[in-house]
Amino acid sequence: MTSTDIFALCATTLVGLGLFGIITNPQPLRKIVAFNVIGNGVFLLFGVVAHRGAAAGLGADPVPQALVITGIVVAFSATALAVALLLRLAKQTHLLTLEADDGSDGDLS
Amino acid sequence: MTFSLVRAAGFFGFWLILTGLSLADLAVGILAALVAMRASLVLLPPGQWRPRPLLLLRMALRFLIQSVLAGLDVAWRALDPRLTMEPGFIVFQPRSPPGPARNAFCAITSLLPGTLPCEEDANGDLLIHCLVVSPDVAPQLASEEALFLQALGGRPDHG
Amino acid sequence: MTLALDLLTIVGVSAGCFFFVAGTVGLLRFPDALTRMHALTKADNLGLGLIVLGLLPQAAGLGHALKLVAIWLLAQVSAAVASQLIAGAVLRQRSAIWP
Amino acid sequence: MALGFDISLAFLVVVLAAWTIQVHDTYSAVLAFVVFGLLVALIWVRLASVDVALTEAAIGSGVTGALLLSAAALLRPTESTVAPPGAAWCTAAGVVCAIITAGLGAIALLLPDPAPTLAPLAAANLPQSGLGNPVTGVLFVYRALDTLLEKVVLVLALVGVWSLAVDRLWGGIPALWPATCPDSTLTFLAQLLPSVGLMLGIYLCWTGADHPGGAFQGGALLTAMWLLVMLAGVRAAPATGLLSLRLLLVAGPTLFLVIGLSGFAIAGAFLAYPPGYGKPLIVVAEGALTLSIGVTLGLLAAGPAERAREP
Repeated sequence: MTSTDIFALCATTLVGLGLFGIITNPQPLRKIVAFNVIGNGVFLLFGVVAHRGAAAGLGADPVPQALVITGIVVAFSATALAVALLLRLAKQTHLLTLEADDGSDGDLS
Repeated sequence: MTFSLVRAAGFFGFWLILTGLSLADLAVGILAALVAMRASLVLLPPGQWRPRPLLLLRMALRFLIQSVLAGLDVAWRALDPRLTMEPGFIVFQPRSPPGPARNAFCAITSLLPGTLPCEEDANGDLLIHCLVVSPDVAPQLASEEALFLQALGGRPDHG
Repeated sequence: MTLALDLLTIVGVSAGCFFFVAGTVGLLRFPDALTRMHALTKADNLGLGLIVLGLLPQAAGLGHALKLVAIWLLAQVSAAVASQLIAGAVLRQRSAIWP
Repeated sequence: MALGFDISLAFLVVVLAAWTIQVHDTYSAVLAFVVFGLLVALIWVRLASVDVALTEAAIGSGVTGALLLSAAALLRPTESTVAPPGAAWCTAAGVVCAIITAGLGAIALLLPDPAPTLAPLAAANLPQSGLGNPVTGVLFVYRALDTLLEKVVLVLALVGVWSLAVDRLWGGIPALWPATCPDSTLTFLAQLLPSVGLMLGIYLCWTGADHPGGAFQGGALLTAMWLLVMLAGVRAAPATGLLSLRLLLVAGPTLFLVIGLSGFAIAGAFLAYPPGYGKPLIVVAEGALTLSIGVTLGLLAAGPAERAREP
């Protein structure tokens, strides 16, 4: 068992935990946080692959690293958009679920 | 003018700490120092303070010793099985005018032994949380503040 | 000479860690949020200072040493401000519960 | 010794992730997520990816954390209205997630040995670009199109966020809750720190050509300083309709695109750099991108307009 293997297992556990959070937590904001936990797990898997590909005097393969940097920034913009949508939803309906409502519309002013 | 130059020189010194001495970095460093100086002048316009370098140095040294004492004090209390303390609040009337000087003094106070400023009430008095409440705290803070104002070069009776 | 410098590093970093542990013990043992803020800011500030002091002899040149000191100063400013913000928030919460 | 450290680090990260998912209070969950992000950044350092570690600490933990914290505070009153799912449902989900974790784990442990790698190729071609940091090399030379498109994604996300404003507030001012006390130590921090942060941002961008750092990390630092100034109430948030602000937003991507298109004329391909001019062109593009990224991330965190513009 090397350090890289430990981190690989850590990354897969994060994916599982995040997925569990997305499925079981009814609050949308918690789903967004869980989505970020999954994202971190996937990025770490990339990191493990990069570290296994260390060669030519580089500590890790730079290509997956560059992809992860791009990924972190895109994950942030997705999170920001999701949070903005959520806040607008909460303002519009004064409710906070993604369940189908009973047909009565919220205040749409 | 000289004030801006002193700030710019300070920022440039910080740049040298970051990059070390190399010719290629210097041009960017000067640019960065000018940008930082502009930002700092916009955010914190120079006041009527005339800082005295020697007194500032003495205060920094005093502050260093005080913060070591503060750490020792807290560590001793945390590890002492009897957990001796009498926490509570005191009200302190600062003599420094509201604004950067008072805020800076609050920041310093929070690292001195046993004191933690919490909030400012409507009269401008500071509510300070103490690990051990005693009548000595307020005069001690007052003398620290006098030193601080002296080092900044302002008149203590101001405001 | 190297031995003396290494010794300084070992002593400095160990003492720094000791204060971090003491701060954490305070965080766990102190009775309320405000007293815990005392423990965290003051003990951790000294702990970080001692670790930086211990690492100074290992720095490659003056630039690196000054960088370490700059880290300590920035951490100190943020600790001072953050502790007051938290203390203020605690007080506002208290006065909301017991006006 | 190192293995022991790694095991405890991975364990802590997993515990924090579980806490983030399971704790009842959303605010605590987000706080745990911020700490989690910082520890993940430490894992990145252990995986010899310092550039990623900086990005994760600044954006993945810092700016995302600020955004989620403000959302959690705003949504707190509505929190108790939601009923959790039943135990059977949770157990089923837990079993499915455990199977997925186990499968992924097996795949991750059985990856081919020796691992396929592009590192030698990247290292061999790096001197041509004049850069010293292979990650910046990949971002701005080999995968420059990805980097360009990513900037476009950032701007598009911002357009999406802005379009959530009520019609009559279009072009108005984002609602950043101002500081609770008008003149406090927070004000002092917001007056003192930004100039130092600006220098560090410029430094990170500049040093990114040869050392860990770059446009994203530098830009995120600028964002942090800007958010600090706005939250402390030292300077108000800008109206989203300001022309100068919008020009700043697109300055980086546009300059990058112009450099890319001029590649057709001077080097024979899109996003190609003429020999010997690679590094200066990349540094110029990175400088503009840092500014644009800083502004875009800040506005993404600030959210849609909620106050009308003063006439």
